[in-house]
Amino acid sequence: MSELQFFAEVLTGGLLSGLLYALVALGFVLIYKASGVFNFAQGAMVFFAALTYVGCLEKLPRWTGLAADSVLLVWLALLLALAAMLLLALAIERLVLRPLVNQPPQTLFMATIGLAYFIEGLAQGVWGANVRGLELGIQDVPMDWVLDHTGMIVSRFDLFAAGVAATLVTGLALFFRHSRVGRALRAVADDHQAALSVGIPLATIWRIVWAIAGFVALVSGLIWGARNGVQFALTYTALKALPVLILGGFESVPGAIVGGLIVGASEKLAEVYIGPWVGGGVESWFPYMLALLFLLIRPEGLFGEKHMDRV
Amino acid sequence: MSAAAGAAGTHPFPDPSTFPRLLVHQARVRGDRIAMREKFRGIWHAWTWREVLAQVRAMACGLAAQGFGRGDHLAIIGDNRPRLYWAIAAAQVLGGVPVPLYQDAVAAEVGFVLDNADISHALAEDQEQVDKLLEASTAAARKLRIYYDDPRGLRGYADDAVLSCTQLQDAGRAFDATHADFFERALAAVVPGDVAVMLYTSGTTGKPKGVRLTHAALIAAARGGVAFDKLGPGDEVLCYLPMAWVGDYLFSYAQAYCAGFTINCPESAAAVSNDMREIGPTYYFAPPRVFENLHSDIMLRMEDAARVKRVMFDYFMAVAERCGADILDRKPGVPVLDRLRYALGTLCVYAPLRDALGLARVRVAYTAGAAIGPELFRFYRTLGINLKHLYGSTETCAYICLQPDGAAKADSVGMPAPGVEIRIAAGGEVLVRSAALFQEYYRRPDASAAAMDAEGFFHTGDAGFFDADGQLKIIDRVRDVGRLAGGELFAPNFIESKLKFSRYVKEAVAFGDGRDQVCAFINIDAAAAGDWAERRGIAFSGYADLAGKPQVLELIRGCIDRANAELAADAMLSASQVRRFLVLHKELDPDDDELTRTRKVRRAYVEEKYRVLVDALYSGKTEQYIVTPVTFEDGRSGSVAATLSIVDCRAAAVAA
Amino acid sequence: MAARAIGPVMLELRNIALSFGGVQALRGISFDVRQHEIRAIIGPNGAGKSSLLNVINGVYVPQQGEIVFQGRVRRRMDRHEAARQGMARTFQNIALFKGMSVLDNIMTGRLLKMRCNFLQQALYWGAAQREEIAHRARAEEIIEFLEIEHLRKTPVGRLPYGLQKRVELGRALAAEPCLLLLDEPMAGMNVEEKQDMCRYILDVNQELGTTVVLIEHDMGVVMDLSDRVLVLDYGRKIGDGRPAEVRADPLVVAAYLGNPSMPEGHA
Amino acid sequence: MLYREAGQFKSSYADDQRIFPLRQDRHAFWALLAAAYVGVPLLANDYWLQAILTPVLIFSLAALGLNILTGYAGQLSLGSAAFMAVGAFAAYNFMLRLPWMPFPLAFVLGGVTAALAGLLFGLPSFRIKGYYLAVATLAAQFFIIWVLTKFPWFSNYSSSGVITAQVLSLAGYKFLTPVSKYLLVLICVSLFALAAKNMTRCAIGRAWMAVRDMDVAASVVGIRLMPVKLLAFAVSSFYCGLAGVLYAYCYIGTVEPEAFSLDLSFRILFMVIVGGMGSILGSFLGAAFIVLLPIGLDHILSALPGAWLPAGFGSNLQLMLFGGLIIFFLIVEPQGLARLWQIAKEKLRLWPFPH
Repeated sequence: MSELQFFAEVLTGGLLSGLLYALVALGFVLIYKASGVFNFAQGAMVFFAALTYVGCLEKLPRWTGLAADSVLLVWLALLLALAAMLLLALAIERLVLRPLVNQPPQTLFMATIGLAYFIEGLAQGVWGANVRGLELGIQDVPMDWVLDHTGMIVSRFDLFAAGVAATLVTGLALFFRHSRVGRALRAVADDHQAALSVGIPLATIWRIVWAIAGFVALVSGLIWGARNGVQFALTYTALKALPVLILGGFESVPGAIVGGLIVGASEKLAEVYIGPWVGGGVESWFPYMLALLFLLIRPEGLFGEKHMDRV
Repeated sequence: MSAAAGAAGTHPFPDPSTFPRLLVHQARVRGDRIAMREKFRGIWHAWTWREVLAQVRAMACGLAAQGFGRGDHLAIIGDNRPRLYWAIAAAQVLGGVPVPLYQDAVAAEVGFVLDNADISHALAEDQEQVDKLLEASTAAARKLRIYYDDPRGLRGYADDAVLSCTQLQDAGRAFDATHADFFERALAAVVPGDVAVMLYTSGTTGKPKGVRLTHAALIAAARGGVAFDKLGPGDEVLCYLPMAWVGDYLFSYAQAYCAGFTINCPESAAAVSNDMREIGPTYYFAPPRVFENLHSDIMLRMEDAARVKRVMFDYFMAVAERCGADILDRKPGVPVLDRLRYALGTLCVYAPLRDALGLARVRVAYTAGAAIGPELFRFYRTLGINLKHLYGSTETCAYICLQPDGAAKADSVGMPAPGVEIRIAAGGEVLVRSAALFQEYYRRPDASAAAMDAEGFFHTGDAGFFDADGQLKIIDRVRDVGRLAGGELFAPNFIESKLKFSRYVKEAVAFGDGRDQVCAFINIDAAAAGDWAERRGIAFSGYADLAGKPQVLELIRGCIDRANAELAADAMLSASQVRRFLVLHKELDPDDDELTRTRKVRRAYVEEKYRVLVDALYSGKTEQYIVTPVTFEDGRSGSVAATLSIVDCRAAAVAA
Repeated sequence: MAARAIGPVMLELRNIALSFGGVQALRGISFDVRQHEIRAIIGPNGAGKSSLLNVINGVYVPQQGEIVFQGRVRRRMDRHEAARQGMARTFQNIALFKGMSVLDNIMTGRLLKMRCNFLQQALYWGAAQREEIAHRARAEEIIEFLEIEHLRKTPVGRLPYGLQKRVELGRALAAEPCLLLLDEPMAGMNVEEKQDMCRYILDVNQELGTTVVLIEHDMGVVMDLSDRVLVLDYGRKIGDGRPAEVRADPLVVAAYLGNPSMPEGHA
Repeated sequence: MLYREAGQFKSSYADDQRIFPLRQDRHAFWALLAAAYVGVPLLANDYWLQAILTPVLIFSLAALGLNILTGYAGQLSLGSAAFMAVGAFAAYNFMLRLPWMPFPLAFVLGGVTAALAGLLFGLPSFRIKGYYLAVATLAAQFFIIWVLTKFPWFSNYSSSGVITAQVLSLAGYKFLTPVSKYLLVLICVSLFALAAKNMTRCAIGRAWMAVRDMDVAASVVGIRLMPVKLLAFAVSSFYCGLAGVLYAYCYIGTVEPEAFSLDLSFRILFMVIVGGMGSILGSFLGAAFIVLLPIGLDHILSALPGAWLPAGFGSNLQLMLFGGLIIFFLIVEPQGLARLWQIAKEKLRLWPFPH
């Protein structure tokens, strides 16, 4: 295999996993746009969603008497996990966001750190802390077609995940462009007063957005879980969404995608090309350092607008 | 200089008999102790007696350099500030007479004094007072040299007749340097018979009179009080009362000079209560109104307290009511359990309360000037505050009667003070003879002669008698005491003060001289009554509206019923119970000439102005329409109209 | 009764232009400020008054023009440099340090004058303590001047609006500035508070000789206080001169037409 | 109620600027110090010293550090534990490689090294603030721990990456007993808490708070934002570093880089939030609360009939409690326990009045 081919292979792998980062980051962006909250608990939500799904899958046969390999079971578990995320979103709006309305952003941020702890404790408390596998029915094997034509190893699973991510992003984009809630959401991002004139109460918008973020978390959780197993480390993986956001800007959906791709690709490349020189494990910090360096050059992110402090 | 004198080992004035000599004496025996403090820019600046002497010396020399000399009058106007007190001493050193003025006097009032006392030098606190003096002196085309304490806003007054105290004192130091012994010689020339201060009495009738008090008289009064209450150098006084009032001169200056205690000048009038807590005076004087306000403030604040705390407060206040005064007076016979309860109450309520009010360290507290409600008086005593009465007037250096420790009571004013001789004249007037009497009314030989009889007794104008305990009891001004149509004694002030013991009654005016029954005008206390109404959900739009509310009238009727019950208990005054009253639609106001500046009712003026209402009271009407001209706070004038209801009261049964 | 004399030009703005995104806030403004004078800037809302003030001390960087201060020509002013050169200011929407007391806010105004390093401060011994006390004394002078003695330990966030404005003035004065920039110092105040504020501004100007540039809506105040008035409208200068001249200027009157904040005489 | 303030007046600014202007507070504070220095060593057993008092003090120091940065200077940091690690490993290496060095110097140098690292990672605060900065500090957290793990030189090529703290000795005295270690920690913490109080009540503290409250106004006043923020980073990291040193030498004894995890950083942040942002006292209260909560929880749970409790119930309950408490405090009392303390004190001073 040529050097270039190897590079292309690593790059493609990175880009594909980058899409997954983008998926998690999408959850952040949605919430940030709608409520100005930097939701540190997004990673915990991913963990919670995946664990709930896996947990339901485990327990359902005993509860319902369905056969362990029934397809219905998967849908039922999915439905239950979705319902749990919806409940979580409602609870968060009622118990955390509403009492903290009009507090400085930093306070809300710290509240979401607390929220992350709470959700993690809750998830493990309910479902147990042991690592579980998650089977989506797609094998993590090379795509034969790609291997045949280019000689590169590209995971079927990665491609599938990328497809899901792309669909989700497109779907959300359409939703926000064309639905009343979507328009209200965009108005909220600009100006809270303007949003009121759209006729949807702010609290409702928040609930919807957090629910959607919960849904996105569920999807990300399923995919990440299927790939690495459902375990606590998922929350750290989800933290990678932070450098993604820095690169892409907090308020930009395309930014989240591009940022995710950059982070995914660069961390893989770094691991492969820099890792051996320093003993490996570069992945754990590389995206953060990259984001840090990037911040020094362009603090407003790739797609953010340069703005002057008005006084 | 004191160092040199000390080294020589001879006391320059073995018997300090004038204020300047007392100052030298204090600087010599306790030169390094604090004589005065002033809160300025957030902290208490202090001057020792030696430093005060140096400051006074500089100021006296400065005044001398400006041409101020023996017999001259120095007007002093402003809040209680150290430099103003130094100016008193500085004027005295030069044989001149300080004339303190009320700081809230208007230019016309200041002008009267400037003319009357022929004043050519004045010391003012700040720009406001300087402007007032300039206005008054310009109006009278009088040449006046003005010195000021606070330079703020005065830089633009580029006039060599207006100098800052700093400039004055700098000039004084230069003068001192070139005139060796001037200060000592001037100081030695002052004799006890010289006039130490001239104070203008407000007077409910006629123009103010300048009361001339000598060093000898004031020192006699001060020493009498100091010995009576065992005041010493460790005591602390907060001086916040007007400097033009004889009480402030006595407590903040004369007694301080005699006993060597420390006086403390608060940061501003608004900061008095805060500064009071900081300093924690040991010797305290306040007119009854201050104690009343403090009391209603305490009650108001406690009403907002949590239930538990309120229950605790009420419980311990009841305990204090039962045994507090006896414990304070060290009377035997208090049950042990009550003593325990009181000790617990001290920990939970009384001590924190005393501390919060700044009264924690008070050893001796006095009130005077008007009647104080017996409940109020007892309230403070049960808290463990040694509140007592004194009785005096400007002409007697505020020194006639004092209540000794352990014999304080609300309805009398005390025993004759040491060295004071009291005689009750045939008409009930209190006559006084002592070393602490005034010299004369300035340029009013007629009035002087009228007030002082051939035997040297001063006619106080107050009617009173000695009670069973040998304490003097004052009922009223002699000239106000009248007779009802039935011949019974009518003492309006006495009745009014009984009415004013209620916190909802701010002012009262009683009528009855020559009439068949007593009727009264009432001014409600806007704050207390307003709060009362708010707590009951009674909506009102302003003072007049509130005053007309039937519920408020009912409230006031309750107050009058209580006062009637007390009057009924007094054989001499039981006929004076209030039978009818109305609540005035506006507050009586000094700006409308209805009150004096010291807030005494101008009885005749009020009766004349509201003639319609008085007639309505006695004609049996149930309401009366009236239009009254008023002056608003910003100086504009207008009129208010209202229809006032007239309410009948029950008379209490007379005790057999 | 003023003892001060208007001196030479101390600050000059030449052809300043500023825009945000596509919005032109200032279009080629030139004007000058003389030593010891009180210079008012007036104009309808959105005329660019605050932007102009922000350009003077470097909060905004103009795209064009130059600023001459104390004889030095600059393309842009640096905020820190402006403070060092003796500029101090207040903001339209009070910019106090909300978590600090009145005293600390005013002390913060004196930071540039404090010399001790952080190690000395950590020890709080000798020089650092002496310095704190010396500066406290100066801060107390300002507190007394502004008559807020009773509030010195109160957190500024708890004060009513008018008093916050006063504290902000205090913080600016604490720097002992030679040029004081005041952005609507009397906005939202009642008559009494306005009178007080006017007195403070006049006192500062007359007793300390401080030059004042102020933005104000109350025409009565402007006419009473200022020596010269600059009128802006839509980022352009439409008038400049003595108060009486400006009020008589037809252009100015036209710009204010229908604007109730410009009645004849006092508002 | 317990306060008697009448007669306590200030006659100089030095008086007014004391740390405890009220006499009663001063007395209470001296009594507390006496108890900590004399009473505790005499009375406390090893469990209390080792498992409770020493860690509470050490984390108070770390919380002080973070409070300076986040509570006073307003710069959010999620990497405090990493700076603790820097301090611990630096002190270890100083003592390892320069054996002549007395340990107090090594401790201070450990702190200084952490301060330098803090300075480095504080540089981005020049351009960014808020969340962005928080992410930058996350970089510090991950990068530093990675460096310490990946380069065996730092742990003197120990096979597991674990370092074992050297025995501390000074002038022949060896700090071996829990009491001696406790006293050592106590001395460090008292000294640096005093220094922190001094800084925060002086010019630099006001500069920090000014930057926190409104940076535009701060710059207009003439504050150079960059040096002020960097100093906050450096001082904060010094405190964290020193806390790390004490953590290694006086508490745990043997540490690995992973001990200084993101979770620990968060716990220190929780101490600051629960204790009170911008309060020296709050750092102590918060540290005590967060250190004692799990211990108390364990005691309660072990007292319950444990059979029916699922495995790991305690640790998950702990997570939920921490999370819930943070949210609770942010909603109910964003200024933390210190503010509650202050309110209680205010009530006592006004007693019997409610306001």
